[in-house]
Amino acid sequence: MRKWLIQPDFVVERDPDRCIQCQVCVRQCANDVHEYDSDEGLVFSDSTECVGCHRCATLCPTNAISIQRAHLEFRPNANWTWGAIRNLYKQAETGGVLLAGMGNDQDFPVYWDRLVLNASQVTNPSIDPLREPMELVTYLGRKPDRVEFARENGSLALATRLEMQLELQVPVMFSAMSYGSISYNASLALARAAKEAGTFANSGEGGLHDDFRQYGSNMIVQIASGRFGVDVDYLNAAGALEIKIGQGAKPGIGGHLPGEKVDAAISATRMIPKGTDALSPSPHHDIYSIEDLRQLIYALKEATRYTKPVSVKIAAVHNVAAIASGCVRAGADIVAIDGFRGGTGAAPTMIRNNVGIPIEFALAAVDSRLREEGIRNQASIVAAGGIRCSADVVKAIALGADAVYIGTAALVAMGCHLCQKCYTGKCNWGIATQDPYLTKRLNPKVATRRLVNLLRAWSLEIKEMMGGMGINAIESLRGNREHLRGVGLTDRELRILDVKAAGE
Amino acid sequence: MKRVVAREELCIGCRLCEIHCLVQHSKSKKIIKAFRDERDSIVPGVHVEEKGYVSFALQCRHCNDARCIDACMTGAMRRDPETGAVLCDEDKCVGCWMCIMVCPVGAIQMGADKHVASKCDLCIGAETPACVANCPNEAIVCEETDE
Amino acid sequence: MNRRPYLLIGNSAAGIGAIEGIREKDPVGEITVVCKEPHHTYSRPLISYLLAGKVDESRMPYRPVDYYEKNHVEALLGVEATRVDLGARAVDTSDGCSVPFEKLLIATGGRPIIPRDVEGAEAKGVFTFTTWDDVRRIQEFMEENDVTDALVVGGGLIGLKSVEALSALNVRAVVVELADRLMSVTFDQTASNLAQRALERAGVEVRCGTTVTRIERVHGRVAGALLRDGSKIECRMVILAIGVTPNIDLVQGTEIGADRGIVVDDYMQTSVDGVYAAGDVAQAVDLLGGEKRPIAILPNAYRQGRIAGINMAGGRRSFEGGLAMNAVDICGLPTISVGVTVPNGEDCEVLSNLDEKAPVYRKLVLKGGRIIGAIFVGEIDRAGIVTGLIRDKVEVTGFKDLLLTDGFGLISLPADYRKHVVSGAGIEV
Amino acid sequence: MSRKPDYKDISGCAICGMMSETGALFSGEAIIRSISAMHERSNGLGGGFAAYGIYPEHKDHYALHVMYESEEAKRTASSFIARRLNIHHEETIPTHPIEVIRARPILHRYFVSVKPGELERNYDLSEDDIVVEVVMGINAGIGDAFVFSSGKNMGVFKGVGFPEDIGQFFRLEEYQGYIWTAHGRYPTNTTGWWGGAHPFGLLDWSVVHNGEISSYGINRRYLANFKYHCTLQTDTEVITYIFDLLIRKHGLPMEFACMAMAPPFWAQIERMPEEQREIAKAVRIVYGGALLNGPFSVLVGHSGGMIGLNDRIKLRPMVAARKDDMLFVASEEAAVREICAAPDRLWHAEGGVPIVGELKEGISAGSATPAKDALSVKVTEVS
Repeated sequence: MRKWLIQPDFVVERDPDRCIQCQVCVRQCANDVHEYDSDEGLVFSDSTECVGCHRCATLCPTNAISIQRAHLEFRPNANWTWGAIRNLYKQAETGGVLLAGMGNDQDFPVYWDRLVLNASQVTNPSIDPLREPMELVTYLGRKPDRVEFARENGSLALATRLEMQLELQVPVMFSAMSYGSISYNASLALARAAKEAGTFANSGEGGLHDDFRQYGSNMIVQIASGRFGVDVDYLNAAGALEIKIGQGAKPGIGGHLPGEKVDAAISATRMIPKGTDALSPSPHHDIYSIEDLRQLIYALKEATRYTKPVSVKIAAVHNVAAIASGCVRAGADIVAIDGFRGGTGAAPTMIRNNVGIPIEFALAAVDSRLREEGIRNQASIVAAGGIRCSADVVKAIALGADAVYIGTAALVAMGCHLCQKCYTGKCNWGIATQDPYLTKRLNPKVATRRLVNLLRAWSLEIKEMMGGMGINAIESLRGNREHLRGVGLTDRELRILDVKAAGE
Repeated sequence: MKRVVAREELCIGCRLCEIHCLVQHSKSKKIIKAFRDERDSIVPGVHVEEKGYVSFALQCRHCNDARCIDACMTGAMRRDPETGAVLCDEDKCVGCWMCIMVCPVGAIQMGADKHVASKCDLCIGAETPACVANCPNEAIVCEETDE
Repeated sequence: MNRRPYLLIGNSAAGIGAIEGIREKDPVGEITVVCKEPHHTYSRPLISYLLAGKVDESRMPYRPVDYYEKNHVEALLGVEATRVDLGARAVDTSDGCSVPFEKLLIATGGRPIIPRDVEGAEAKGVFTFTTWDDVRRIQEFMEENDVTDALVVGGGLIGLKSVEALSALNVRAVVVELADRLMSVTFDQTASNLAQRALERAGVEVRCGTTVTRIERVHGRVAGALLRDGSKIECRMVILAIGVTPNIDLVQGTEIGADRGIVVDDYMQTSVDGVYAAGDVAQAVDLLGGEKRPIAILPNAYRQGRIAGINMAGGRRSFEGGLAMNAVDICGLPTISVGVTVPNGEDCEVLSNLDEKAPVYRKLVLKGGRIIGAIFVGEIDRAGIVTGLIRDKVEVTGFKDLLLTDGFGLISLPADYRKHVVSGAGIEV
Repeated sequence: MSRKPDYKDISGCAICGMMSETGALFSGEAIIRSISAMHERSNGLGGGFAAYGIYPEHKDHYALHVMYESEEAKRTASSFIARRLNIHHEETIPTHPIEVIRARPILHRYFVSVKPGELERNYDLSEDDIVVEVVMGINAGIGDAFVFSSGKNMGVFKGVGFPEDIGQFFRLEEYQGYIWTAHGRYPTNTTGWWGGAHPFGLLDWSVVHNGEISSYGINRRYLANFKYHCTLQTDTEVITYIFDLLIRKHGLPMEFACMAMAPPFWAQIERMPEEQREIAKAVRIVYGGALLNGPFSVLVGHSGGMIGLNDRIKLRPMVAARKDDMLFVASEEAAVREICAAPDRLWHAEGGVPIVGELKEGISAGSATPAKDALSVKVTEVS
C-alpha cells in the first residue's frame, strides 16, 4: 500500500552546476534516493526515502548536494505539530507502534546547559595542565570507608584488601551497545579504542564475539534479561560485569533484534539459532525484587570468584535515588544510571520520548542519597544518557558521578549522523547495520582512531577545566558541586541539584 | 618504496578514487572543470572492481618483478629509480599492448585515445596519491616497503 | 688482456635484460656487449612504426642514450662475434680481437627465413624486415624507385606489421599467406577474419592459401610477382616476412649444444658451464607443453636475458618457462593471443563470444579445467589477468562462466588467488 | 550566630608555629613576635593562636572556648553544655583592652568532662565523640553561640584584628605552652567575624592554614558521610575535620593521613616499591574525598605535636627550621629568623611531604627543661 499521506522528511537538492554525474551518491545511498538515468546521462534524486543521514552530501566530491528539511508547512498550530500529525498518519497507515532510534529528541531542557563551571581568579592559582600533572585516573568499584594498617615486624603493612577496581585513564566509558545492534566493525572499534585509551567498552546484551575477547580486560559485559551470550567464559573474559535492568531510552521495555540481523556470527555470539529474533524480556524473569537482584549479583560474583566488580545499570526513573540505594545495598559495586536522553537502536517512540527523567537530576539525587546514607563509598556512580561534550563530563563528575558512559557521542565520533533510523538496519554509515554492503563503510581502524581522538580531546579539555578550577586530581572534582552554579533554574531545581545559583 | 595497498574488506565502492585520479591527472586539477572538459580523455589509473558487496580499488601494483617492463618493446615502461614506481613513458609508448597482455592484475588500460597505455603513476610529484588521499574509508593506503 | 667478467653477444631485449639482471646482483662487475649492429640498443618491433613514420629515429632507442655509461657497460657495437673459443674462454670478433670472458651470454637472436624455392629472391627490392638497417634500406629503395605498390610475403606478425606500415605510407600492399588464414600460428579462423577485415579496411589486399613462386624482375629490380595459384601481382617491392629462425651459427661446431636453437636449462645456461643463451636464439622450456622450443617473442627474450644475467652474476633464479603470446595492433584493431589458441585435442573446451560489429572477440581454450590459450580482439583491457591464469595454471572450473563476461576482472577470481596475485610482490590486499 | 557565613570563605594568610619536642613550656610572647613579622600577610580582619600545655591545672578536662553574641545565647548554650557535660570550672576568658580590638563578643571558657551517664547511654561513642556532638550541636544549632576551642590542656584564641593585637588582647604572654601556632588572616570576601578567624579547633586539633582548597565542595560532602557538619564554610574547618576523621576515627598513622590529604601523583605511585605502592594506591582510592586540592600550607597542632603540610604541587610557601629540640614552621623565613636567628637547619617544605614535630616518646608536656639557647627568647622554666 502506498503511504500516500506521508510526505518526505527532507528535500535533496542537487546543484546542477556542481554535479559531475559521478554517481557516488547513487552508490552510497542505501535508501535508493539517488538514481542514475543512463539515457539522460544524469543523476536524479527522489527525496521520498531520504532519512537525512548526509552520507551522499558528505561523500559528494563537489559538494553538489544539500539536504533541507521538507518545506511543506502545515498551518501553524502549537498543539498539532508537524511531528504529531505525521505520527498520526503513520499509525493510521501501519496500525503499528511507532519506532525510533537514538535518544529522546524532544524539547526538554538540557540541564547541562543550565549549569556553569567555576575557575580560579587571584585567590588561588589555576593550574596549567601542560606544565603540571593533571590526574584523571579513576577507580570504579566498591571501596571501604577506611584503610586499616597492621604492624608487621615493626613496620606498617596494609591490612585492608581492596576489592577489584576498574582503572580508567579517563573517566569516560563507552555505553552498552551490542554487537547486533551495531556492526562488527563498530563493536571492534569501541573495544579497541577502550583498550588504547585505557577505559572500558560495554558489550551490551549481545554477547562477546570471540574476536573481542582479547579486549576483555577493557570490556564490561552485560547480563541482560535475554541472557544472550552469557556463560561462565563470557563473564570471566571481561573486566567487569553489568546487570542491565533498564535503559534510559526505554525504561521498562525489553529489546528486540530482528531475525534478519542474526547472521552466523551474531547467532554464535548471542548463542541463539541463526535467523531467530533475539527478544529481551522487559524484566529479568529471575529478578522481581531487590533481593532477587542481590542473588544475581552474588551469583555473578561467585561465578567470577569475586574478581570482577558488578555494575547494575538502571534507567533514570522517578524514584531513582531509592532504587540506586537498593542496588548498592544489594551488592552492586557500580551503579550506572541512564538518563532519558540515552540512546537506543530501537524503541517505541512514545516510550523514548516520554518515560524517564533527566540524568542531571537522577545523578544529583543518587549521589546525595548515597551520601546521606553513608554508603557512597560502597559503589561508584556512572552517569549516562546524553553526555555530549567534555563540559558535560565535568559537570556530571562535579554533580557526583565517578565516570560517565557515552553512547551516542561515541557513535557520532564514528560517523553517525543521528538520522535516528537505526532500527531499519540500513545505516548508511555502516554502524547500526549488519548488511555487508554497509558494514564495510566503517573502517575499524579509522573508527578506533576517531574514538581515541575523541577521548584524548575530551581529556585535554577536562584537564583544562580542572586546571582552571585549581584542581589537579579528578577525585577533587567528583561530587564537588561548589564548582557548579545554576543559571535559569528554579529554586527547587537548584535544591535537587544541590547547586547554588550563579552569583551565590 | 611507496606502495598503494587496497583493502577489499574496507572498500565501499564509492569510486571516489577513480574520480580523484581523473582530477589529479587533468590539466586543471579542478574537479568540476576536469569532468566537464576531460572526462573522456583520461582513463583513471585506478579502477574499482565490484561483485556483490565485495569491491576493491585496483591500480598498478608496481610489482618488484614487473612483467610489463619485461614485455615492453619500446622501453617506455620503466621503473623510476627514485620512487621504484613502474611508469609508462607516453612519449615512447606506441600502443602495442604487450603490457596489457602480461599484467596479471589487469591494471593497465588503453588510454582514452587508444594510442598509448595508461596506468597508475602513483601520482608522482604529489605527496600522496590522489586515490589514497581521497579514499573516505582509508581502504586505499600508502605503505612504505623496504624494497 | 683482462678477462671480462661478463660478455654479452647481442644488444637487443635479451642482452639488455641480461645487463639489468647482472646489475641487480652485481653493481660493478664489468660488462662487455658485442653486437654486429652498429646502433645503440633499439626496439626491434618498432621498425614497423619507424617505417610507417609513426615514430622517428629518436624514439628508436630501447634504453636511454646514456644507458651503457650509467650501467658501466662497454658496448662494442658494429662488431660481430665470429667464434666462441671455449678452450680459451674467449670470443673472437670481427675486428680481429679476442675477448676473454668469465661468463658469456649468447643472445644473437633470430634470422629471417629466406624461402629457397622463390625464383628471383635476389632481386633488388626484395627485403627482409627485422632490423633498423632493413628499414633504412627499404626507405632508400622506396624513395629511389617511387614505390607505390608492394607485396608482403607472410601473414604472420612481421608481415602484418610491415603491411600496416606500407599502407600507412599509402603504398598499395598485398599480403600473401601460405596458410588458410592470417596469423595462423597464433590466431584462430575468427580472429584471423577480424584481422583481415581490419587490414582490408585499411586498403590492404589479403591473399591466403597461396604463396609467391617467382619474383618478376626488370633490370634486376622487382617488377611483379607470380603466385602459386597463377595470379600475378603488380608490385615494385617485396618484403619477405615468413618468419625467423634462431641464429645459432656461432655455436655450430662447439660444445654448446644446439637443436633448433641453443638449448638451455632452467637457469638459461647452455650445456657449457658459464655460457648462457637467451632470447630468440635460445631453446628453453615451454611453460605449457613442457618441451623445449624457441619462442621468439620480446617479453620472453627480455625475461630470459634478465634471468640469465641474474644467474651469471651469482644469483639463482629459474625460468618458469616461455609462454607464446603476442599483442598486435592491426590497423587500429587491438589483438592479444596467448598460448594455445586452437584446441589441440578432444579434451579441450572452448569458451568464446563474438560481436562481429564492434568487433569484439574473446576466446578461451580450456584443458583439464585450466586455461591454456586465449584470444582477445577489439577489447583487451583485462587480458593480462587471463594470461596470469594461464601462466599460473589456475583451476578455473568454478568461475569459468565469468571469464568472458563484461565485468570480468580480478574480482571474478577466487579470493585466495586474487589476493595472491595482487600481493605478488609482497603486498597485502 | 548571625554572622556565620553561608558562602565559601576565601582568604590569604600568614601562619607560623613552634614547638618544643621535649615538651618545654614557653610563653606566647615569641609566637606573637613571629607572626607580627609577617604583618603584611594579614589585613586586620582576623588573627589567632593555638597553644598547648596552657591549662595544666585542668589538663584532664576539655576546655571549651565559646563566643557569644548575646547573653541569651550564653544561657542557652550553657544549659545545652550542662545537659551532657559536667562543668568543672567556667570563667570569662581574660583579656586586655586594646583600642583597635572592637565589637568583641562575649568570650567564655568552660572546663568540662562527659557525664558518666552519657557514656553509658551512648556505648558506641567515645568521650571525644560526645564532646564533638555537643560542639556541633551548639555551632549548628544555637545561632549566637560558637565553640571555637574544645581540647584538653590547650586553647584557641582568636578574633578580628591583626594577630599581634589579638595576642595582646588575650594576654598570651601570660600563658605557658610547648606548642604555639598563629594565624594572620587576609580575607577577601568576608567582613571580619570572630568565629571566622583562625585557628580552627576541634578537640585538641587546631589548624592554621594559608590557601584555598579548590576541593572544598567535595571535602565537605565527603565529611558529611561521616556526620561532620561544616558550618563555617572555611577550608580550615574542613582540614581539621579531615585530620580528626583520619587520625582519631580511622586510626591512620600521621604519614598516611598526610598522604591522603596531599597524595603522590599516580605516576609517582607507579614507581614506588610494591608494598609502598599498594598502600599509596589504597589510600588514594579510598580517601579521594579527603584529598585537599589547590594551594595550601597548613599547620596542625595536637597534643602530641605539630604537623606542617604543603599541597602536593607546593602552591603556597612554607619554611621549617630546627634548633635543638625546637621546631619552627612559618609562611616566611623572616618569621622564623625573628625568633630564632641561627637555626641548626632551615629548609623549605616539599609539596605533599609533611613536617612532623612530635613530643618525644615518654615525655609529657612540661616535664623537660628546654635548652636555654633554643629560642632567642626567654624560656620560662617549669615551676
